[in-house]
Amino acid sequence: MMAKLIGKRITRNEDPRLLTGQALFVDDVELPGMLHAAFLRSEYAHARLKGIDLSAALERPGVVAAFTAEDMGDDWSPGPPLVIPPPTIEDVEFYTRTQVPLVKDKVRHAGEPLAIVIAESRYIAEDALDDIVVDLEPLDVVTNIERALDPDSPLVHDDLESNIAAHLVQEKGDYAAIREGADKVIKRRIVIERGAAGAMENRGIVASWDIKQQQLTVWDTTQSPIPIRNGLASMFGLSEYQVRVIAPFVGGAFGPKIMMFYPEEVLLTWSTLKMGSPIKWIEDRRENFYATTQERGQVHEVELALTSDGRILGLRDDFLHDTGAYDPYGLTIPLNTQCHVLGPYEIPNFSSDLKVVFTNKTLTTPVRGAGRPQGVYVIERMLDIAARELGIDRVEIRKRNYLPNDVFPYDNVIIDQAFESFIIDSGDYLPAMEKALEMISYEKFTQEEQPKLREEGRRVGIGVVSFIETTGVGPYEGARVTIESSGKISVATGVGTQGQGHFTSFAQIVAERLGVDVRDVHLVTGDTAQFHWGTGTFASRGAVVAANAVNAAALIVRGKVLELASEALETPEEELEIEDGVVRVAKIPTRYISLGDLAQRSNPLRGAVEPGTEPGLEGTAYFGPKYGATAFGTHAMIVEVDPETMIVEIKRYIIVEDCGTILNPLIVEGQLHGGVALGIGNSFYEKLVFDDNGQLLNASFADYLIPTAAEIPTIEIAHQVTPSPLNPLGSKGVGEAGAIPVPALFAQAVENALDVEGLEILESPLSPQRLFELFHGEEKDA
Amino acid sequence: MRIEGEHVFSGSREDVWAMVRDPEVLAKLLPGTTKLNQLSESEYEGEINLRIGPILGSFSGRIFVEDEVPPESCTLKAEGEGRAGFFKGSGTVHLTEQDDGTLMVYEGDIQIGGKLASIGQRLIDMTSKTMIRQGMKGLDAALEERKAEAAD
Amino acid sequence: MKPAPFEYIAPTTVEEALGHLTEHGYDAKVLAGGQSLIPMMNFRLAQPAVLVDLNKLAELSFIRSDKDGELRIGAMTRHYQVEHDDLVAEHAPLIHEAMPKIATPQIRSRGTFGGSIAHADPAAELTAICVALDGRFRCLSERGERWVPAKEFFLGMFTSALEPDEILVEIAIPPRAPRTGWALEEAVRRAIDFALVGVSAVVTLDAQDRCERARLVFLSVGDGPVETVKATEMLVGKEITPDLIRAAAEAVTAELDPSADIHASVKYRLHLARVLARRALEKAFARAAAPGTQAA
Amino acid sequence: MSKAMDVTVTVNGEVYQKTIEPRLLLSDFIRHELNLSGTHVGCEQGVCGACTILFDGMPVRSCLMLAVQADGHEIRTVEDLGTMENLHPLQEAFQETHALQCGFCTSGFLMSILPVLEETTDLSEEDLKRALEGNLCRCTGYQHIRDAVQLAAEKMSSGGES
Repeated sequence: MMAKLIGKRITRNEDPRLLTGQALFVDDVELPGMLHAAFLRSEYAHARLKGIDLSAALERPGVVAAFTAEDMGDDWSPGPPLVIPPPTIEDVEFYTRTQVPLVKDKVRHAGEPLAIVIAESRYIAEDALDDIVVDLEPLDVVTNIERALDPDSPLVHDDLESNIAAHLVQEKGDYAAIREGADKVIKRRIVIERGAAGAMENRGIVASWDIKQQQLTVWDTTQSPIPIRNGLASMFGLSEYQVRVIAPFVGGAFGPKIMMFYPEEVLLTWSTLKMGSPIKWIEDRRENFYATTQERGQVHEVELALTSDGRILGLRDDFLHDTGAYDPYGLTIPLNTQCHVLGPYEIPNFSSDLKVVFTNKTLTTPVRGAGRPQGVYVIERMLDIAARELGIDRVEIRKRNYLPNDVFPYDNVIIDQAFESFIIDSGDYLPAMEKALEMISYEKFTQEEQPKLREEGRRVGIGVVSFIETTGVGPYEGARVTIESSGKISVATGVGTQGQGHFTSFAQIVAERLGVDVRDVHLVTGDTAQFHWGTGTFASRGAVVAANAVNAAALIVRGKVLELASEALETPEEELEIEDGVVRVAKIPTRYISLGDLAQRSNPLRGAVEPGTEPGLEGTAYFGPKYGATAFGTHAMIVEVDPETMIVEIKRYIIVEDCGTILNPLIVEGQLHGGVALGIGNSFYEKLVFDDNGQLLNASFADYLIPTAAEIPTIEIAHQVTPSPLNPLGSKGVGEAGAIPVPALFAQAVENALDVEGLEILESPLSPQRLFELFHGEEKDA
Repeated sequence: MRIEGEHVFSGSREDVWAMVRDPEVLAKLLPGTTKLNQLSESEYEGEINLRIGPILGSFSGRIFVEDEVPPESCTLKAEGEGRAGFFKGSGTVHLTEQDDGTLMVYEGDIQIGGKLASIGQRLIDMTSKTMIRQGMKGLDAALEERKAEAAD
Repeated sequence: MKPAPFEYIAPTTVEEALGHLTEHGYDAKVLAGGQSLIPMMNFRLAQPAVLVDLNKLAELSFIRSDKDGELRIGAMTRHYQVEHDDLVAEHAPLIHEAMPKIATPQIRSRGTFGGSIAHADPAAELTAICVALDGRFRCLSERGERWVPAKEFFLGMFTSALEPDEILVEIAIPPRAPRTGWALEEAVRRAIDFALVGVSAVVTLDAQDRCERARLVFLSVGDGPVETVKATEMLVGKEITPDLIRAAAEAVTAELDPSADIHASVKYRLHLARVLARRALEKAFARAAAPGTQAA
Repeated sequence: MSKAMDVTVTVNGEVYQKTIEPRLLLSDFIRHELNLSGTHVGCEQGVCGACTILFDGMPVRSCLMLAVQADGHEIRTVEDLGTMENLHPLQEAFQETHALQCGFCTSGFLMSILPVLEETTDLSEEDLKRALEGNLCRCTGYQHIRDAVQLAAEKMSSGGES
């Protein structure tokens, strides 16, 4: 009988290395003769570059080299776009403008790199930055995405007529037609501000060109080593087999470490190829706030058309999406927003005019949630307002609009981030809501506790929201499983790992298929020399795409094991069992052969390969989903607001999550806790504050407030399992689920707590200051 | 960042105006100014060392005087940059004669950029207030001095 | 974010330290706990030419109470020691209550009582508390020694009365009068953050339960600690009632001129000042009236 | 250029003698001069806590100290807590409760929690707050870390070695 390991709360294989400081992170790489780089970055957000003089910097003892865009000659070019606009949407207006290795003509955002200095230590390299003389002519700056569309606005890209980066319209049904007949049409404007990922490890790169071996090795805090290897190889005219990209242990990523190509990735590689010595660049925290991508900034003009009993007839969501100075990531984020505005609800008519707008700010690529939180915020807030205006309970209005569980797969018609029409593979929303209401005792709280507390003058509030999460997008991942002659099992796959526990959850699959202990499965991710093909870790796809590739590869090896053992033990395969590292005849347990012996048998010194066979017990497989699997859930929260200071305390937090088959509940719990913590940051603490000059006013952890343990409540979790029909494991992603509904939930709960006639929260994040202004009915201050 | 306030100087409007347009005095007005010279009728160029506790920001920059209506009002524009960042500001100064002297009303806006803006956010607003307070005291002292010279 | 080069001196006696400061003047900076100075050096906002490290001066680290009950704290005493010291808990419960609110445990391991005061950050709890407790600071230079009252020590943002050749060596906190109550109220966004607004209250009741003395000193509302003298004058000689406390709290804003920053506007800071003043006075007067708050 | 200085530092029981520049941060000294890369650097401003080590038994930010200040003092880093085969009870607890994900902040948490547990294993709310408030984590949401501290306290109170 195969020991059931998939779905077990198994502690992690990788923890002992991390806990004892024996895990290699990029900044731990030390190479003989290694030099250190620092970047001179523009303090102006928009300026014409008149000239740079490196002479004084080059004279400083310890400085080995310094380069500007000019020094790169023909090697200088804007990066290739990472994601193109979907060809499947007609007449998409899209202007690709991608980031540059070093500024040549014009600075387009504060922090954009002007020059690189390479020295014997980072200390000396930073000293030399002050020796560089730069002639910058400041230009007018545009940071607000609405003012960026004014005809007389400064232009981020001089070769375009406007700051429009993209414009497209997505339609489902015919909103205009049903709007007139609706009993109630609600119109609101919703503003969502920028946030940062704030991984504890900043970005870092070590690039080393070994001229004698003609081998380029790059350690990079990337989420996708294989596309980086492919890009660097083509950029610098090398074969892919001359380039090895290693994402060792990565200290959290949350999205921005998928972006490609960061200027530093190009420049470190270009410099080591030119100089022949290994070079290390470690981003410091202040650089991270300027040079690492950010996300969330959007402005929505929304209309919701309903019947008098709260049934949604149609939704119109015209919105602007802030892409910052460049748009290498295509339309992924705003397409996610459009899909998640539809959410778990049946919205027959939908229209969305989307404009992506350039501004003089750091460029935008996905941050955990990647456009989904904004979509959920829009629909859940509009439902709350509709409930209030129609006199329907806010839970009731959600229940009335859920897609029933017999409509799946449900085609939402509009195009999603994978360039296909957005199909929800499976779902079962009502029980998740019922469970959440039961866990937070919604009836008892709203009927008994809240009224009593309100009499005592206390402002307590409850919130309940539902959401979906598109996960597990293609194109594909691959994996190789090998039984070595020692009996050890080694697995390799192309995704990178940033704390998601792949070394354990994937090992559980292989261990179950091959009857070994999880601790005996040695797994490698993020090393292009170990596995040549793949995409990367993002969009909550690890547990879907890579896990299914690992599963398929393990089953190939299982087949080979049983076939070889059947011969060796002269017993039909059906009567064999694989357990504890041996293949045993079920009825005669004493007759067995170890996996290691079988591996040796599969690769004898003579006569190993018959025509059409291959040596060894190894299987390689690839998995590409037809389309993404859609997870979902309901979150609920109780908060108390101090009516005098406007400080908010979260009293209870409930999650009911459905991410299909769960590989490891312990790891899923961790993903949900971390997601909610980031969501709480996004709701009340974390906002990137830019002034009109494009200056970031809180580029440090003292003023960009990442929540500590004191701010994050205990989170109660319940699971529901609606397996995905799209993959053998039935799994869906969960990496971003925790972060997606929190801002919408927080706004509803705080609004419910304040309980002020006419006070509507239509923005995120909030802060004590903003609650003070809303509570006292004042306009936004400085 | 908004800057506004007023100050009564004991001296005639003409004296105060002359003071403001005299580079030596203007240098005193901005504490920490190490160099200030007049390039043309309406443009000054100089260097200032801004000391805020352990923080020392040295800036070089320019001051422009525009739409001058002596001795009543003018617009001052200033911009400068240094290692710690850059600043850009503009504001108006109005002088009105009063029985107890001259009332100066100033209001304007200073924008700080670079390192100081992104980390020293708390510093700037407070520092500009302290600097203006010291500046006004410097101008008072210069006025007293000038009045004393005129008297003896 | 690496510091710029500097000349490093680690004197082993106070006299040696004073000699170096006299020699280098403005070019030298004193390194005590380093928890405020080194971040500024890492950002390269502060680039002192000479750093005089006081951490080898063991003689400046002590907590004593002298004969007439005055609490004496050496400038180089770590926050951690002050936080866990019984003498401090007994003589100056306001300090004892404030210590855990200063930054984080790790910062308090190295940060020093005198360093926090000499750094004169208007958001630092100890600046307001020392003014509220009528503390005095002993400043030493080769020219001699002088005691500076706390309310004359803070001159502006990160600017104190210390001359370039002087170091702060000792802090004296007068004995606690009988029937004295205290409180520190703060509004913070995250538990570890600088306060949006904070206020320390020290009040004393006479034998007839009338207010003999009342002081409110605010932090994070200006370029130094700010005492609202008129607001508390209205309490002196009176019997304390909730309405009287509310009136005093409402009156504080007339003496405050806070600035705005990205976390709080002027209006919100003034509102918080009123709210926190009321809460601090309520708590302080309740403690003053409680039996057992006699002199140490 | 400031002149180099000789320092003698005891780290994890071993005495090191090095010649270094006074401006070298203690965090860089531990990581790059002594190759003890278990201590991590996240902000160099004293807020995130990833660089926390024990200095004469006290948890401190090694990014806010100069290496020259460690001359004659005793430092403990995460490498001294336990080995992969023989984890310290606190490390075991972290694995059992899944109190780490990317692991970048973990050494800072371990060196901040350890002194609290060595003081008392009968943890009050105040002790728990003091053990966790000075470290940022972006992956775990802190809940499993709270569980780990409670579990470690039980392990260490029932005679686990310190």
